[in-house]
Amino acid sequence: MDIKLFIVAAVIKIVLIVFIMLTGVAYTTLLERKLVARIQNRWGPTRVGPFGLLQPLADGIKFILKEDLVPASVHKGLYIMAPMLALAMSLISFAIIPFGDSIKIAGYTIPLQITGVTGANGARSDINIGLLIILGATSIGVYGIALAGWSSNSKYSLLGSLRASAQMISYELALGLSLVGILLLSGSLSLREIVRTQESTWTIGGFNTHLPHWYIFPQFIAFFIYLMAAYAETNRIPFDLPEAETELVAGYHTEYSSMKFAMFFMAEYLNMFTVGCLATLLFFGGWHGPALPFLPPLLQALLPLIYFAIKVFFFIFLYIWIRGTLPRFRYDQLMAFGWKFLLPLAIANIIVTGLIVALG
Amino acid sequence: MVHQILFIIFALMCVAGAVNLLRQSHPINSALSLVVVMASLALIYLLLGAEFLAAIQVIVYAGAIMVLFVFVIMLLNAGAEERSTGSRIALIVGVPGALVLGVLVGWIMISNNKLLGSVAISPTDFGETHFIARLLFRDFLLPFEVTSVLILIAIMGAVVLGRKES
Amino acid sequence: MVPLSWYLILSAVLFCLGVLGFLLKRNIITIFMSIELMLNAVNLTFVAFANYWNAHGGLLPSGKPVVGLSGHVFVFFVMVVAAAEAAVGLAIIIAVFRTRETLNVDRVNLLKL
Amino acid sequence: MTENLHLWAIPLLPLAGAAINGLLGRHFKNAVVSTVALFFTAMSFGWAAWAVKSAWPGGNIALPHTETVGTWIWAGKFTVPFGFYLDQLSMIMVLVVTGVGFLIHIYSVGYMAHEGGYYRFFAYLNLFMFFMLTLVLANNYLLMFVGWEGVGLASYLLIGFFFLKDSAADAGKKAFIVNRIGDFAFLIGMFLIIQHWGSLNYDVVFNGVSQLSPEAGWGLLTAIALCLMFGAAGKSAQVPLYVWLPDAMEGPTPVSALIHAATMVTAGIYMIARSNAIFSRAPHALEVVAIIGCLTAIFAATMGMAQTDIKRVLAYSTVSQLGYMFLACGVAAYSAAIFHLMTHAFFKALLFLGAGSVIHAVGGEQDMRRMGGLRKLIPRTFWVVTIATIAIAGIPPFAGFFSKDEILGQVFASPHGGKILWAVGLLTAGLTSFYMFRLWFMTFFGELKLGSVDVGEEAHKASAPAHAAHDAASHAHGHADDQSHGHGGVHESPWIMIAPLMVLALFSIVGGWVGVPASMGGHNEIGNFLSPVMHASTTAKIVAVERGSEAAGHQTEEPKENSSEELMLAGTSVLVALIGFYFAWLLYYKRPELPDRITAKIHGIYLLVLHKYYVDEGYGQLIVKPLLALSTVVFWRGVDQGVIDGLVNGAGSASKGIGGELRRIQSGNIRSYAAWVAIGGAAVIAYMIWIGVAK
Repeated sequence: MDIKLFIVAAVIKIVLIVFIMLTGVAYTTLLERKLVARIQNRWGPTRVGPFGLLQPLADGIKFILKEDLVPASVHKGLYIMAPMLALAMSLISFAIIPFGDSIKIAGYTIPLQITGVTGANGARSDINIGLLIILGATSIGVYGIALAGWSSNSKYSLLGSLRASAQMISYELALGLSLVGILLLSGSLSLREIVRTQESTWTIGGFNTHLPHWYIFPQFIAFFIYLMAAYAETNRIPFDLPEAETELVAGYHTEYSSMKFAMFFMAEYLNMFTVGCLATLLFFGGWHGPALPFLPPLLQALLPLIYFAIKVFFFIFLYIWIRGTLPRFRYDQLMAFGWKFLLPLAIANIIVTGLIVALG
Repeated sequence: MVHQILFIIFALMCVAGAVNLLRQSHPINSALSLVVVMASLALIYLLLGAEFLAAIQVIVYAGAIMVLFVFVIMLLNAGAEERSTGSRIALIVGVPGALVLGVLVGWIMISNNKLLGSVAISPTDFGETHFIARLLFRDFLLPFEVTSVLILIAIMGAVVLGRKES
Repeated sequence: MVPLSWYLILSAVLFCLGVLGFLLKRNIITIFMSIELMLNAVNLTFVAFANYWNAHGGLLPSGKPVVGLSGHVFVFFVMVVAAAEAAVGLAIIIAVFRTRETLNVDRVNLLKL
Repeated sequence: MTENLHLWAIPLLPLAGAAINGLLGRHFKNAVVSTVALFFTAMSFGWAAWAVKSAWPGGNIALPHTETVGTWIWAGKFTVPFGFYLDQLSMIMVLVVTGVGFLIHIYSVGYMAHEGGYYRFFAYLNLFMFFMLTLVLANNYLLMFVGWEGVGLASYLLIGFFFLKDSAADAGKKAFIVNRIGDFAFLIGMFLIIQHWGSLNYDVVFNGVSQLSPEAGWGLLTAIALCLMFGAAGKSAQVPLYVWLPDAMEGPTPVSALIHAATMVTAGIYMIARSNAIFSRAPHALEVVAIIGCLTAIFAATMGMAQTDIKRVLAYSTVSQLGYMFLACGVAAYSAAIFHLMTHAFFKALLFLGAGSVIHAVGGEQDMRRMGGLRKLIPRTFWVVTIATIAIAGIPPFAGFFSKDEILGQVFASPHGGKILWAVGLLTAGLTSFYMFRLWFMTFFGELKLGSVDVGEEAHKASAPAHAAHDAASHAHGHADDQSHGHGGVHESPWIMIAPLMVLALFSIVGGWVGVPASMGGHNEIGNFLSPVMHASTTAKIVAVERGSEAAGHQTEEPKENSSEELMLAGTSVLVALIGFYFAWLLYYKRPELPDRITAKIHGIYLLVLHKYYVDEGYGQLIVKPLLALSTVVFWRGVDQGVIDGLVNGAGSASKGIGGELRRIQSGNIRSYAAWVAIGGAAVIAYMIWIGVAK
């Protein structure tokens, strides 16, 4: 694949994906409000536009137009840098994530992945340490929150950011370890490769179960761990202690307002997307789904993307659902859960998986 | 050519970060400068074909160790550095020593430039995770296990040290 | 093609900056970071030489061929050790701070807490 | 040599006892302590008896029998083994040491029953046994020296057993220090031996010596012999080093009996007898030995006459008898010396134990002037002491007669200056008889004056302060005894104390019969038994050969020709003993007022004798004081304070000064340290460039 074509395609893909993601974030907030409202037997936003559909737009405009307050005693440079860092790191992950295999446009086979390339023989490939890069981006993302809290020069913010850093460092271990089982089964760190290994169906002892070859089946424990850890990583209920309203006002972004606050907000929702995407890619076969030959060719071509979107939507839905139903952990419970339950469980899972892989 | 330009960019980022580490008086700025150095080094590792190392450089160094530093700085609420003069020797002896050290090593490298040859972006899959894994879990299995014990001991030591005396 | 010496010079420069940091900084955490900087500088030489040996081959004094990737393994170990060091070192710093209420090494010049 | 006798067990058994009692004894009951001590001593005695029986001449074990357990020192060609040596001489010594030692252990159980530090006493006693047996059984001089020093240590510990008493502690130190002087000479003698024969093993040394012919003048052998003799003089309390022994009576009485009468003090005699090969080839040294022995005998005897402390009388008696043995050695009559050593061990142990029994009976009183009339009160003690007194006085057929007669006969027959030595020996025998019967009469006859009589100001005026202190101290000891007994009445000692006395009494009677000379119808078995050890059995012969043919002829004919002469000599000595008895009877029984009159008349001489010829004072003035002054002025103030302290202080202040400068490097500031590391690193790199490692 030509380097120029790659760059052009990449730029187009970046613009598209950023636009889609940010729009997605906006509408996820609406979805959340609506859903939570339904769970709580309310209506949620209904006034702006039909069914309140224009509400996100209104919110966006409000964020942009609001006065950008910078408190006097903050560490200014870091105060400004922190939300950008958070947003940037959550966006970087999408450079690695493959949303689908590829599409053919004007004779070119374009992989549906920013960093994906099509080789000379037509085979698509991507970064061979993709998963690690996502983990790295996540771990760098911690700085955004930590620095935000610290530079705000406010008790609530500092406490929130301290909680956030400790929590994210702790759960990153469980998160990383929960993925090792997948790596053992797939034998690759490349996301595209991992998805490729989930194409077929599970056969046990020569018997075709017709179950898709998704890793959720053998790795359901890992999936559970991953989900718990990911929720903690994204600071969502029931692990939203860094921004626990009842204790810390708003946690690390207490002192933020206007667009800077919106960046944190977007970063959080983008991280939810990342988690959803990763869960889809690693456990649910990515863009694979039942082939539907009766559909028109255009839809056929977009089918993988639709499957992918449906799966991700499921996770987003789960997030919101859980938010609407579960209470918040206490901090020591959070730490104990992470260190004393998830971590040993993840290690046990690795051992069992490793044994199974090693013994065939 | 591209390779060289990339190297120079990243190297400059590295050196700038390191110099900034020295220049900043507030430890958190120094810490962030060090994160920049490490991230740039990760990029240089990529230039050297060490993808796996680049990834764990980011995850472990920048993402874990430096977060720990930042965490401690925040915990202790460390302020800007005091300009105390506790050690004149460090200035009189140490700084020239360090400079001489750098100049000497640099001079050796420059004078032996031909002998050392040059490095290309590896065309092979050199540095792939598989190969490192094979080395690590076969040829270097014992050191690997020993380091894991070391880590365990370090954890326990940190817990003991960090515990408040009752 | 980048000459190997560039990497090594970069490494030396970083190392010397680390040494200077150790010499000039007063904050014990910053000094600790200088140590990390030095470790990183050394790691760079490991990786550079790993690549070099992988490309050029060569024999060890014992007659065995050089395994270029060994350099990577060493970097890995250095990282592990650095992590351990950071854990213990920062715990020590916290302990020191608790008793002496300062992070200035010029004030921590007795061999006791 | 086929059979292994495990001789090492003989000394090690008491060591085991000492270890058990010494380390754990504090928590034991007295019964356990004594059981342990007695058991190991008895085992040792049994083992020794078995070994002697197995190795008895004529059996299938060739004598001397050597057993080497291991190598102790291995330095180049010079090796010192842990070797044990059994021959006729060590057989006798082993049996005497273990046998008498065992009896005295039994006795101590009764005697020490009420003393503090019971376990300590028995641990020391067992320790002593270990060292004494090592001394006796060693097959080389160095191992013997270990035993030699060890018994000195045990002696020191036991003399100072009542260490809370200053006088006891001082006496212990005195014994130790005086012995050191002798040991020094012994060491030099050993060095000379090593230099010339490269070994300290008896067989090697004596083989080497036997290649040499006797020395006419003063040469190497004489030097070695004199050094060894001086060492022996220290251990065996000879002039001029005898001063420690009387003071050693500060120790408990069983200790005096075992160590300072029966065994340890005879170590010197044993050593000379063991080294007879050397001595016999050094006639000048022999002469010195004879003269020293003779002097010691007569001096100690005269000193013994004036003492009033029962144990001191016995102490001087011991010194005097040791002098006899030295005298015997000096005329090359080693067998006679060993014979007398053996009989002396019996009757002197008996005397001491008897005296202990008396002291025990009268509640700690040691002054004979306060005793008297004890014959009726403690009859059993009386009888055994009577036997011992007769034995030491040299009245036939008791043991002392034969051995003393043997010595006197040999002295008389000795070709060089024998007659004078004999005359002095005879006089000593008379004196011995006198002071022993004096003791006997004063103790057992007359009136019991315990506590009732003011024991003359005379004694107190006359006593040197040290003596007074000693008296007071022994009173204190007695007082402790008193309290523990709960009553002040005179009482016979328990059977556990009397039984050993009985056994010793038996040996005091029959012990001499093994050496009945030919002239009296005997065969002098002991002389014959020992003859293989005394390398040239008639050692005098060698000397005589050198001195002239006339003496040689005399020697060869001796047995028959001299039998009548020998009988005459024996008669003379018996007569002298009886004269001694007569005077004792006259002065201390018939007319008890006489002694005071006599002493008043010869007051000067009496005081001189009472004060032991002022030897202690003389040593004090002549040796101790100048030495002290020299040490104080030259060595302490000059050398020690000036030079050594100066050097040390100089070194100290120099290091302090340098350190004061250098400590600036150790500022405690980590950045400074880093600076040194950095400059060091730069220096290393620069050096490497310079030598071309990195071009």
